[in-house]
Amino acid sequence: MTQMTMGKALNEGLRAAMQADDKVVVLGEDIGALGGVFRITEGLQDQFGPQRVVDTPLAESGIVGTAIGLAMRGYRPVCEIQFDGFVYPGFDQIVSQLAKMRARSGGRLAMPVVIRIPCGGGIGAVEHHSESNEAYFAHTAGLRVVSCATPEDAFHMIQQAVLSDDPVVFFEPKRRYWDKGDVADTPSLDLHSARVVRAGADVTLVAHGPSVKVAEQAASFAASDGVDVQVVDLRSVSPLDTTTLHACARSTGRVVVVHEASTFLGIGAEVAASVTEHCFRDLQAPVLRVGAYDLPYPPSKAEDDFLPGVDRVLDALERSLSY
Amino acid sequence: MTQMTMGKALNEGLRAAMQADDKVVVLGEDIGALGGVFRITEGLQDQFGPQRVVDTPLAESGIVGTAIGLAMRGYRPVCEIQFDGFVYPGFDQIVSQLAKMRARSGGRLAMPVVIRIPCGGGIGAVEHHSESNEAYFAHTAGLRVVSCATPEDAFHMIQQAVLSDDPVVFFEPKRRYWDKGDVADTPSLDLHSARVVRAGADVTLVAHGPSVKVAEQAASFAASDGVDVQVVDLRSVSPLDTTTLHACARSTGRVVVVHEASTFLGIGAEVAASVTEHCFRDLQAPVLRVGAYDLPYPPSKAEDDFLPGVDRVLDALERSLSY
Amino acid sequence: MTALRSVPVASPERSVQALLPRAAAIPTQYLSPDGNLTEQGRGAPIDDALMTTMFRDMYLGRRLDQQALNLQRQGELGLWLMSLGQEASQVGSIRALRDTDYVFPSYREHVAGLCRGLTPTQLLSQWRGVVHAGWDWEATRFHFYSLVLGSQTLHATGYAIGLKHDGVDDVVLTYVGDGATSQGDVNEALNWAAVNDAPIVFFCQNNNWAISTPNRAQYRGALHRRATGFGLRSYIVDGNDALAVHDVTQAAVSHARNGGGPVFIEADTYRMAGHSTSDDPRRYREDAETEVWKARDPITRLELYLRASGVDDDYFSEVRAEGDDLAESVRKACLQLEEPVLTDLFSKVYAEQHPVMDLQHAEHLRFLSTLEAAQ
Amino acid sequence: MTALRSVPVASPERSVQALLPRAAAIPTQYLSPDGNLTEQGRGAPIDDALMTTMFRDMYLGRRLDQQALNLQRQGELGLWLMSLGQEASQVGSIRALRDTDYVFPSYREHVAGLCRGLTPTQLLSQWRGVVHAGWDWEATRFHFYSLVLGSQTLHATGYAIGLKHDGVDDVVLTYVGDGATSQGDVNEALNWAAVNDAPIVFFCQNNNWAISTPNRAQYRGALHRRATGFGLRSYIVDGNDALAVHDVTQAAVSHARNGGGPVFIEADTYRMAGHSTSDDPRRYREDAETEVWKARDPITRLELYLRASGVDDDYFSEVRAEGDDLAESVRKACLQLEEPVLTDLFSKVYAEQHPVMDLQHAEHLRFLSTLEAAQ
Ligand SMILES: Cc1ncc(C[n+]2csc(CCOP(=O)(O)OP(=O)(O)O)c2C)c(N)n1
Ligand SMILES: Cc1ncc(C[n+]2csc(CCOP(=O)(O)OP(=O)(O)O)c2C)c(N)n1
Ligand SMILES: [Mg+2]
Ligand SMILES: [Mg+2]
Repeated sequence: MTQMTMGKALNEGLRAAMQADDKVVVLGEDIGALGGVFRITEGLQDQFGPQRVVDTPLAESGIVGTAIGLAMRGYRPVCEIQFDGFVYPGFDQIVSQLAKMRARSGGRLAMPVVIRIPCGGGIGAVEHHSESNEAYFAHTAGLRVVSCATPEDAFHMIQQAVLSDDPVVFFEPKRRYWDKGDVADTPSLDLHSARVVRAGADVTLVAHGPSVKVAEQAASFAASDGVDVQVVDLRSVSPLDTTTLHACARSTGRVVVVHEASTFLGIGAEVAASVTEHCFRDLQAPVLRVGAYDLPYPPSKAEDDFLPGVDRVLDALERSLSY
Repeated sequence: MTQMTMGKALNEGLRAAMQADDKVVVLGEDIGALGGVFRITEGLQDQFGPQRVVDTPLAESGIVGTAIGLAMRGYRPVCEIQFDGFVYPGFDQIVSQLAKMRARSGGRLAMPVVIRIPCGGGIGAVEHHSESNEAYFAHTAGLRVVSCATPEDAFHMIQQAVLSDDPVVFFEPKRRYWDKGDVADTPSLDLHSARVVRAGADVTLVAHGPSVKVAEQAASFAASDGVDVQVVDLRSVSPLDTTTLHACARSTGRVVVVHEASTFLGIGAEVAASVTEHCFRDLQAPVLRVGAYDLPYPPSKAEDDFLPGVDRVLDALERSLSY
Repeated sequence: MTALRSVPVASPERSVQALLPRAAAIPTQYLSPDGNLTEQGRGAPIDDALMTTMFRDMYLGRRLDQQALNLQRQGELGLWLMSLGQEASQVGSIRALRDTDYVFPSYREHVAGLCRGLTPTQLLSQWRGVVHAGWDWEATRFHFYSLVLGSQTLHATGYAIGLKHDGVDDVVLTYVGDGATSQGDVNEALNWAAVNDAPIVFFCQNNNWAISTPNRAQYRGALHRRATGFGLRSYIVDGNDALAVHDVTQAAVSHARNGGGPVFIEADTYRMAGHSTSDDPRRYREDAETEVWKARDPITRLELYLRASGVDDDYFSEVRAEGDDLAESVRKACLQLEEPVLTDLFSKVYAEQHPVMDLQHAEHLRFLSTLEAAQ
Repeated sequence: MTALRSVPVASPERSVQALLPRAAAIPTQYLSPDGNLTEQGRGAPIDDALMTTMFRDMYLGRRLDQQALNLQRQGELGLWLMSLGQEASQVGSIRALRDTDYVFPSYREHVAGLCRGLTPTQLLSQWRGVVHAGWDWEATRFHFYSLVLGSQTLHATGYAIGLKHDGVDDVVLTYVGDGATSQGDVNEALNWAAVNDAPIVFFCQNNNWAISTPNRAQYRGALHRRATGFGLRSYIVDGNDALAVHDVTQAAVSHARNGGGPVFIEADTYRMAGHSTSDDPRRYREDAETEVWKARDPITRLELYLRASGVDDDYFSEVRAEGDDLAESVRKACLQLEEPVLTDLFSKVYAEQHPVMDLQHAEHLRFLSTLEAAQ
């Protein structure tokens, strides 16, 4: 058990994955000498050499497309996309190629490729640097989509993602990179399980990635008002751990889901649809969603009002409870 | 009022739009002399010349990206994407550029661009030629996403889309291109309204694009079993016409939504979430979704079982009614 | 300010050095359309056995094409894309590889596929809609088709980089069309391959058309020149001359194999048929153009050469008989291809456990059982 | 079979004609780093007024850069990307355009923007996070920045095609970085522009680095050669020599304006600062390299030339004073920039009515009112 930041945990997780298997290669823009713009790959090129930690030309389709070729050759590539908003030039390679390859091959060709995406807002960045685009990938059959919310999960989930024979889109909440936390030596959950972060009997608050901390803060505030909020960290956005999710929803009968992505067709829509379908009789109130508004990400001086913050979550909890 | 196929209706709609405004230009792969692989632009190049009906190089990002530039110059481009599965190379230009341009410009720069996508399966095509990817675009703030289900709507909606100062992703259900129907001279609805296609008191069946016909067929079968199914054609996938949708849901208390896209985070998820949130007390049963399974589109000999057909819809109607 | 010289502004055209796009080079040609060796050809290496092998390959490829066309017309295939006219490009290039070299085709490389040992039926299966990938790509070192244009060139480049890392001296060859070169992916691949000195050959079958789009609407300059600009070694060859294609490809492959970096080959050829069985080329091109290319037919050309070189009728009848067999047997096998069953597919999307998939699979089985119950 | 010749297989390298990537051409240079006219320069057109204008442009641009850096360090800007060292490339090129020619910048063209009449504060506003687009692009004919690399080159190409259709003889100039040339979009744009004979100039500021990625990891060959391969006329110029950049750009613009088709200019320059205020270039490059380029400073170079040509101190003090004013006033104006209010933004996404947006706007207002009520 050690204390470290999420950024460091990812760095150590990648290092461990590379040490464990020399077929693991890391590729992306500026990840070598610079260590990536967030320093997540810091020191890796020194340790593993420029053949395993590759500064690529500046082209996301190229990064993903050549990673697919490397995977066909037996490698396990980990791609870094520099910022969330720059993954779209690689969209075809992710959605048409990476995601479908195994199914196209009749289940024979494995695609052990990880796509790391620093995601989300809250760091005062310029446009295209604060997006939450997990829903595009979660809607895509053939991909797995996960997001870490703590240093502990960051450390273990990145290794589990590398070990997976399926392609994994790995979202890293960039505004949590500098948050510290304990990291246990062994993982307590597999890559695809949700975690009940806080027990609670009155209402279930579902979050993932950067919003988990917001959810926990809201739960604390609510507690001081005597409301007992259960907080669930999805961890895996696709597949959803429906077992945990439905059990939690049933236990409280009230669900609020919070995420930074646009509300319309955000993962909250799937959570609401799935929970409602499977737990209809147990629900005391409709599943409420607290997402970003359906605007393109605003100039950063307006992001605090744009992102779902503690107050909006508390408001939704109240609406759910008073339904 | 004339009878024509949906393909012809689109062709005539485009012709009318081009006649009405000489800033309307049409661009895409093989749309000139060939008239497009589905002949939707047949005869337009002869009539309007190669400067307004442009055979482009083979690159979807180029098609959308240059259309954006043309729009900045005052044109109203209509882009044809040859098949649904080939829109992804243009995804960045659609999602980061076209969709966001107006908001980025502080509401000043209009983007009157239409992206036509022949969509959906059921024609025995090879891979990448049968996809239903409307949810990606519907999740994207700044775009409008519509789909026509009848020749009448095809004729009028394509013209309304061209007239819109917002970017419109226009889905054309390719397996309905050859279906004939009446086309009135004037539109009865605006681009963003849902239509109640069939009145019914027992359960509401929501569909769009190619699935509307499936829904109507299911409703007919159900009628012969004494079940009165209301059928709603969304027409606009984003924004949803929530007024109509919620009113219909309230009127029957039971909703089933059907679409060809993957179920997970398909538009059915949004319909379910929205209806549940706003009509919770009126619902007798959870909103049920009948989508394609979350598999990449299978080889065509398996598509009949993959696509949501009449039997699966009837099964869902039954489950809803017996809930 | 007075000290400044005030020279009248000269025509800028004269004052700066401009690099002008050079015209295309002249394609390497060894066999003239009437089957005679050209001057270049007379200096070229000629291997008897290879010539007859390549004739047979091309001939059988064309027979497969014809039979597939028939099958499509009879409703037994959903679609077929003919290689008609491009046989020399495919055979000449694939025969210049070692069996261990890895090939990333586009979607029209049936004739090349046959050379790699794919069965005709495997080649048809995708177009009959029973599978997406119809053959064992590992065993044949011939990857399954990519229908999203140009996407395979990046996979090929990544694979080639992997080969290099592994210290293996195999090379990769990827096929790409003239139209596909307009895609961002293909250009990214050229650049990527160059930066990495990847052991890869980009083989462009420039058949002059991308569906209805002629080269002049697709690009300017010349494709092999573009590749040169990306830093690749590049060649242009008469794509209807199997002998020249083979030799040029060998040169390219040996360059790549020996660490010289990536190579681009532009094969000047022609799509004699429509784009696919759904296409009607008379809507956009003149029959006269096709006639010109008929006179450059790659199979006739090699046949004329072989006959002039003394290859006798027996050889040609043998090959013809083999073609009859192929046509006959592929028709039978095609009709017997096993159809896919949806329930089998749920387990083929992910390698690992997936609860949502499991739910859907169960739901599908439940639904099927209600259907059965209803019967 | 015996009649076939059996020539031993010659080395393929000798039997075919290979096109090798040509090395880069030598950049056009009129002013040497020590401010003397080169031989090429002595034959070039020189316009006194233009020289002093360009000096002033470059000097003020650099002052803005420095002040913006200060503001960022003080927490008043979220980020800033300096043009330090690239002033000649920007000023020389933009000054070669007519005011009506339309410019699509990337994101580092502050110095060019100033020349187009953008105020320093407008240029800062985006980096302070108050707007995405800080100026009137229609009035200045200088589009707002594109942060998704290369995406603007396609918009520029489309716009240029529109100009051509309209029969207007304006041209488009778009700025692009060396790193961005690896993107599919940029290559698609080059091809598209060529096919359409579009009146556009692609101006590539090759500053040798893309964040930490040096040219040798970005591409092979030379960028202007690549453009040639796409069928564009292309130039390479010393990007730290405002005089040469101006003249070359004029040649390019006049070519494009007169219907000659698209042109590519590669300006050989250097990013003297870090990539942005968040970047520490010592992590990936040697100070020695920066020193070499310091000696080629574009502003010093022009100052030396002007002084040698007799421009007196008064001129330089005037410009310096102007720079002081600029620095002072931009600081004040920056701090006064109005902040965006979320509620205003709901109406700026769509031109037409949007029920879901209306619902969300109402929901947001309701939420705000509960907040107020709680206070
Ligand atoms: C990304 C993408 N866009 C469009 C298509 C549709 N399409 C299939 S083949 C084709 C023409 C291809 O031309 P070319 O690359 O020259 O190859 P050829 O068919 O001539 O062999 C087009 C436009 C596609 N398959 N992929
Ligand atoms: C599509 C995309 N990918 C990645 C980035 C992140 N990024 C911003 S600037 C930059 C380097 C750009 O280098 P270059 O094009 O040479 O321009 P320069 O910064 O040197 O002016 C990168 C990788 C981006 N903005 N867009
Ligand atoms: Mg072609
Ligand atoms: Mg650069």
